[in-house]
Amino acid sequence: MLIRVTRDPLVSQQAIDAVASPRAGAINVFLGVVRDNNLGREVRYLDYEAYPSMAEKVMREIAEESIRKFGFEDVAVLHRTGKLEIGETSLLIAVSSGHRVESFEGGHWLVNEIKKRVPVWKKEVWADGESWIEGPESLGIQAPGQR
Amino acid sequence: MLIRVTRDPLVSQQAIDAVASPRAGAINVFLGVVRDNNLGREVRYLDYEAYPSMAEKVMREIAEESIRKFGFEDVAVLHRTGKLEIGETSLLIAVSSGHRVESFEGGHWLVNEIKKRVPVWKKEVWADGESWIEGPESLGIQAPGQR
Amino acid sequence: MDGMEITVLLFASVADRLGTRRLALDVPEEATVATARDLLLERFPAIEPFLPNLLYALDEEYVRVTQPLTQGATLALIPPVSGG
Amino acid sequence: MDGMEITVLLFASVADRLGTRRLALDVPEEATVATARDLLLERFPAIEPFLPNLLYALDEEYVRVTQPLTQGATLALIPPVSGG
Repeated sequence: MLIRVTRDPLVSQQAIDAVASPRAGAINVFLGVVRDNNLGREVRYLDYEAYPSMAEKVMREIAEESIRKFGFEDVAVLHRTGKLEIGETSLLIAVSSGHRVESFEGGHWLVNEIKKRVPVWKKEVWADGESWIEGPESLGIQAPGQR
Repeated sequence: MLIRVTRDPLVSQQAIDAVASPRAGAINVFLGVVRDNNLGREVRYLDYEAYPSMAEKVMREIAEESIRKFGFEDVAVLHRTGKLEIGETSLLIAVSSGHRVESFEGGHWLVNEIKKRVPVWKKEVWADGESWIEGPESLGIQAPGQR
Repeated sequence: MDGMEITVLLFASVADRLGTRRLALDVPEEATVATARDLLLERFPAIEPFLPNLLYALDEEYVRVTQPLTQGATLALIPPVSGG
Repeated sequence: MDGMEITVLLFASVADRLGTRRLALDVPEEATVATARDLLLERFPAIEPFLPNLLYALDEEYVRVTQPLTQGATLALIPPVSGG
């Protein structure tokens, strides 16, 4: 299992190699990429901040949960922090499984949970300002043990 | 759009680069990988045969259909032929889209359609024999215009 | 003698059984895919068990067996596919 | 004087508003997360609009506000996350 919060560029092949297994017939890889627009605003770049040690802990918990839930052979979750330009990868996940159905369904579940629970924040920087994104999607969070 | 049937090893980064777009917030990549077992039999290696020109034509049709259906920014579909060892990649697809939901749902649809419609065949080679796989899953095919 | 010649492509199990992946076939004027299929069965009886599961592609397009052939066309016999 | 000292970590919008990402906080014996939160609000009134949306993590674990603090613990104020 490869779990990492890093300021270095994320390389897909690293995640794929980490989940390789002779029993795997399917590998699903997801890249969250910096888009040039959000909610109608033109984005110049993003700045990601994390609580790195806790982020890795929560990423590992979610990865272990996904293995139990979807029977994955292995899982890799990497999140980048710092300044990210348009087109750069902020989130990289890879899952390996016997068959393709779980790889798609479980990969999707994994990304959703990471976006809900991992302590990482993104600041959007536009031509004329900037703002932390702590939007409605994030507000839906119900952390384990939270009231 | 990158569409290719080739005897050369498939490299994930090539598919990812092919679908990159400043408007993409999500890239989903799927690798079909040679597994060491199938239906309880131990597999030594696979041999893929294609009708290459038609396979590329059908892959392109499916890719174009997926763009209309899921609003992808771009799509890459590569299929390898020839002898493939355990762990090697036989099918590589990548899709880029604005958001993650379509990238997972549309990527899954794309793989299903490719497995149903593209003229490619796989021969399993075991320690004590070999057989073309033309199984029940494949029999469900209903090609466009077919009786 | 107003016949046509077409190319027939065979793949996977069918190609292995017949020992060839490509052959030229003379077909009569106004022949359809079904005509070609019946001629192949006559010439290669070993193809019989495969027929129920075959699809047909004419010039790289899946077609019905009622599709007319044309001079120089390529007819592919497509066993159930198993790519991916 | 039987108090404890904890470390408080701030992130994103909250850290920017308070101009710090890390501070030491003295809390009384038997303090809970809620005690710390109220002390922070007293010392940094600017934090008030953020409170309704915060979660709390104690030593890297999400906890309820009734969770007791311990000497030397690290309390993180977690604004709505937006990773991915």
